[in-house]
Amino acid sequence: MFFKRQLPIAIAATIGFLTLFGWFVDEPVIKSFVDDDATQWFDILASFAMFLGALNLLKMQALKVVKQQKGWPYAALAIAGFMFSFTAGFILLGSYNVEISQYDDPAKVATVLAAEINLDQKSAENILIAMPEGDTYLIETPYFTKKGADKVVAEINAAGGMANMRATEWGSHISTRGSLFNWMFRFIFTPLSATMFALLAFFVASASFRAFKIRNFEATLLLISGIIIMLGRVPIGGHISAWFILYIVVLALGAGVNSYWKDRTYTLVAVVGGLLMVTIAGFIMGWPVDQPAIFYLPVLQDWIYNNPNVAGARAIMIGIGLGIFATSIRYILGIEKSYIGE
Amino acid sequence: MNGSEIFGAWVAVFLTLGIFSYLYKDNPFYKIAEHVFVGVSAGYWMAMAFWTQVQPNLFGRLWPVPEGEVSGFLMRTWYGVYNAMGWVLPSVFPAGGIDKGHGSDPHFMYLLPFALGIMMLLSVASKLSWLARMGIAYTVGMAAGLRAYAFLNSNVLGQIKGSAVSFVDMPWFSLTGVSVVNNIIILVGTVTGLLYFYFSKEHSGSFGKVTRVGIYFLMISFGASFGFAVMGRISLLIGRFTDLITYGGPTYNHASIWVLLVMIVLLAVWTFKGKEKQVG
Amino acid sequence: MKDKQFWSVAGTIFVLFMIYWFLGHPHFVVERAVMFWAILVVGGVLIYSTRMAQRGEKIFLRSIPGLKAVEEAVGRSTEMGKPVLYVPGIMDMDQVETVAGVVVLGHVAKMTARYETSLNVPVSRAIVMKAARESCRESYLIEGRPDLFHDDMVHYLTDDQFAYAAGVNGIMLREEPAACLYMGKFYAESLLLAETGNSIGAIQIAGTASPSQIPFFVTACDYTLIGEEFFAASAYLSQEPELIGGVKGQDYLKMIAITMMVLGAVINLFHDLGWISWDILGYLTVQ
Amino acid sequence: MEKFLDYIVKAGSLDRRVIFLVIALVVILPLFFPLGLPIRPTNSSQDVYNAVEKLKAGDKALVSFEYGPSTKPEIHPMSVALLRHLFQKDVKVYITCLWPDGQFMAMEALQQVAVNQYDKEYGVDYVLLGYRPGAEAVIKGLVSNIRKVFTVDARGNFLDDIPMMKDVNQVADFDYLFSSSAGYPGTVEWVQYAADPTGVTMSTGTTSIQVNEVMPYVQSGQIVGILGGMPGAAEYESLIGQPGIGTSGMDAQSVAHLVIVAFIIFGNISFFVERRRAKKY
Repeated sequence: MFFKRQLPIAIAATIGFLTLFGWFVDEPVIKSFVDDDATQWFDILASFAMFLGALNLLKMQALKVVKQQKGWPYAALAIAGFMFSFTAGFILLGSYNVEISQYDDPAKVATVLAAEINLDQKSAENILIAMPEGDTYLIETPYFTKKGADKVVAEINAAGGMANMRATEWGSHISTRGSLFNWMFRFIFTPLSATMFALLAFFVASASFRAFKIRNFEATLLLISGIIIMLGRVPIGGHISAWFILYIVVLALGAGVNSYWKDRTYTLVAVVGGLLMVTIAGFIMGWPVDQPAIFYLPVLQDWIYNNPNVAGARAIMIGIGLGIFATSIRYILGIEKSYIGE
Repeated sequence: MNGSEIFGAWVAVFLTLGIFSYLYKDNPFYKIAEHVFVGVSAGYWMAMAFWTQVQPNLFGRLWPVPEGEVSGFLMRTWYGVYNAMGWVLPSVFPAGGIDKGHGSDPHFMYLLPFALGIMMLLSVASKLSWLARMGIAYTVGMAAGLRAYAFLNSNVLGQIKGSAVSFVDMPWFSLTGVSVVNNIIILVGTVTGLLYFYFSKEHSGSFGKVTRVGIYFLMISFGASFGFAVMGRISLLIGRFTDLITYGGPTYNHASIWVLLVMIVLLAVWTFKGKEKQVG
Repeated sequence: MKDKQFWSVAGTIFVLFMIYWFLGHPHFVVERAVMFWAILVVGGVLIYSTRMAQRGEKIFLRSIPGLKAVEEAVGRSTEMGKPVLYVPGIMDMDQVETVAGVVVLGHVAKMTARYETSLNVPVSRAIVMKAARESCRESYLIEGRPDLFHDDMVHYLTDDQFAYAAGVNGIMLREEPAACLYMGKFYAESLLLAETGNSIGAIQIAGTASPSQIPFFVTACDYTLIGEEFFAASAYLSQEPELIGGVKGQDYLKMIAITMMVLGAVINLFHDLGWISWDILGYLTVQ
Repeated sequence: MEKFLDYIVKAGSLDRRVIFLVIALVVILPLFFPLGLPIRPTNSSQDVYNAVEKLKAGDKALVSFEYGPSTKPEIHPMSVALLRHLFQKDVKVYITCLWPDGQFMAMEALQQVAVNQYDKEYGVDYVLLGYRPGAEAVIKGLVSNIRKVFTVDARGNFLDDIPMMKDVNQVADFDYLFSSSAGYPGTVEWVQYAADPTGVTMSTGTTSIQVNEVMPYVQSGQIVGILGGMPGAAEYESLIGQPGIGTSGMDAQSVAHLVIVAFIIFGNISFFVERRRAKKY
């Protein structure tokens, strides 16, 4: 029972306590442990957690295939997808470069080179001649298989040049253009994760139409401030004249007066009077697009964004900050034990 | 534009339109793309975690390249284990040790996180699931220590300092810059917003009115987040369509157009066959 | 001054630190002294209020509308014979919101055990799966229905955010749950889930502290536990003295924060007007 | 009138796919027929520009990439514009990534700006340190000692062999810090574990959705300026006078926003009509 319960809590409490009060200690030994080694251990365990996630996925999908549950061919596809990215990550390098260091007769070597980088013979020769002394020329697109690269190296050597095959080192193959892993990232991982996110634009649009309703005053405030921010921050917002917004405000006030006093004459007076006043003021000031500034969307948006919005966001942030501090303290004191399922 | 780029463009277009086909309805193309994504992303996370942390910073510290000949029984067995693993996986354990700049003698202290990590992997087997607790306890404990300080410092103290606004040598009101009225709004909004999250008193009577003002400030802030969120989503859609348009160009043999047509035809057939099954 | 033990411990810590301080406080990062005291005071308030709750003192906490809806939602699913879908967010156990999500899950699991409703919990992190599974197993045990619990009630989909959202959408479309509960830390996939939940006509209750996702949950869900209400919810549902004490403690801290803000503004005003020389903002160092 | 109201209520529950089609067209058409609307920078983008303008040649800037392909359209234009501005001023650029995908984004941006446009030399003008898992623990490690987190850079070279890494040991040695972030770990963690403890000037570029979460830091001065989403990127591009992919998306962005606002208004009108009719019967 000690291993299953007391030990984990003891580990969490000690490392939590050390990390929290490590901020205040500048004694070299403790400081270097807390700031460097402890964080490195955390990073190592974080990577093992990713491994664990992948293994669990495999187990889940494999069970689905073994038990022939509904949709098992797709689970098999997921496993195939995993196998492919595992191969690209650990087994098949997919990027073998050919490097030419010297040559006796540029013309002969150029014939081989031209075929490889699909250029005409003459320009291939210029590349070789332009190669500075002691430097090497690397054929830009790597070869997928080791055999392919070795073949080209043999041909160049046969043509009197001196070339060798340089495989990308394991580990940095992730970040070299042309490796299979890099290809997988650009043409499989990127379109999939980018498109999943882009789907949301469609859902936001359909939700705007069907889900975002003014059910009460709070929802009204939310939608109005959302609309002002949306229009104010894009170039088109600058083209909507402040007077247009002023007319809408007058109509909105009219609706408010109507639903509050429920008397037709009051509403009529309010609306007509308001419209008249705005039109007269407009004529006097010559209808400038961005005056009165309070109704010019980009400026109004800036004011909302920098003042009431910051106050609301800060109230939330302080609340959450205290909440997270409280929960973290409960971990360190061993009160909160749900991470081991209690 | 060599072969692998063009083939890659076609794969990318197929997967992009496969995911977009979800908008029509949940169909085989979407399921294919979804499950390829699930599988590939798991392998991707594993490879990145391994090649950027486990191999350089863990194995690199346990088996650095020794200076000169390995001496002593312990070291010889230690590097004997290494060579055995190197025989099995030469790409991960290159001959002679892993040279990632961690000096030349092994950091045996790193056997501890290595052991915790292995225990986490073993916890995949359900009856050994308790093994992961030590690793979880370490990460949860350390995260608690880091976050307790960071959130109290930047999210609470820093914000209190930001809200202790000043009212001197600034205009009464300005739409763009700092002003007395703006600062009052920030102070009042923050205080009333915080009071909305006050749980020790029922929100009724005059206190209810104060928290009502608080929720209004919160709703304006949520409205701003809403506006920003819509803006972000539209930008991402623009990004996807820009890619599709480039892949529709001649250099990629009009990949987008062809794949779109083929998919529409297949989806129509699939739906039609689907209806026939229901009818027949 | 009821809690003798607490005050004696607090007193000794204070005295010990003073001695250490006057002995020249070796290896102490002096610039962070304000933070050191802030941690001790805030930690002290939290511990004091937790102990107050543990002593069984009556603590009043206001009602949260979103929580009563959770009971209604599970009841509705039982009547319609449809499963309850519970999504504990997409982050790992090191996130406090995920832990709160697992606590709320434990309570929901008690209800589904009592009403014999089927529960479906797709997760996106292996460690969350472990914690959620054990939390559900305990709830079904407490309700005396271990037979109803099976391991795959809590199942793992993928670590990746959007593959997970797509997977959960697939489950919603196939099993058409009557109640969808989203409790935890969410990012952009929240709308995907809420929109699909909307389209199958389920009661949706969300709880999250991620400020950027709350607007969507507020507009597309029937109830939303906003930020702290979500943390208070796990205190409510668990009725554990520590958690309720924690909420009470945070209320005290909010009062302290508000007084510090207002006082800070006032003192800062006096300083700017030249009436006093003490510059409070300089003192409130953020290091 | 009654028939007209029937039509509005029926339209209220329009099939989702019609709305999807409308949004698709609204975004594609401006990409083919650009309107060229002028871009007006807000002062939060101006603050970032001024913060970078203050840097002198030879200063050291730490740029951290925390985004992936799923948020690339919003943040990649910012990173490219910022790198252009930094290289224009001959600032030394050090790049770290807290997201695995960030490493690929950084490689692409460097290829486009450092190699093709400004012909900068790797290891002297810019270095790509690469990705390390561990989120905020990585930042805490960098604040205390970079060489514990990174012993080799993304290409496998040892840090000690890289000339520009000489006497650069921790975050405090940098003159400027910029986080292009799309969520967790990202801007919040950089403020909490790097900017606040070390006091290095920090700006950030975030997805639009994260702007609100970070605004209180901007108001309290913990962050100097913020670029918000693709509009923020377009504003920065116009400030440095090099329009790029951010600017080209702005027309589609504007039109799409107008349509979404119209959807919200129309959706609510049909909601009101429906509710008033329900009250009558």
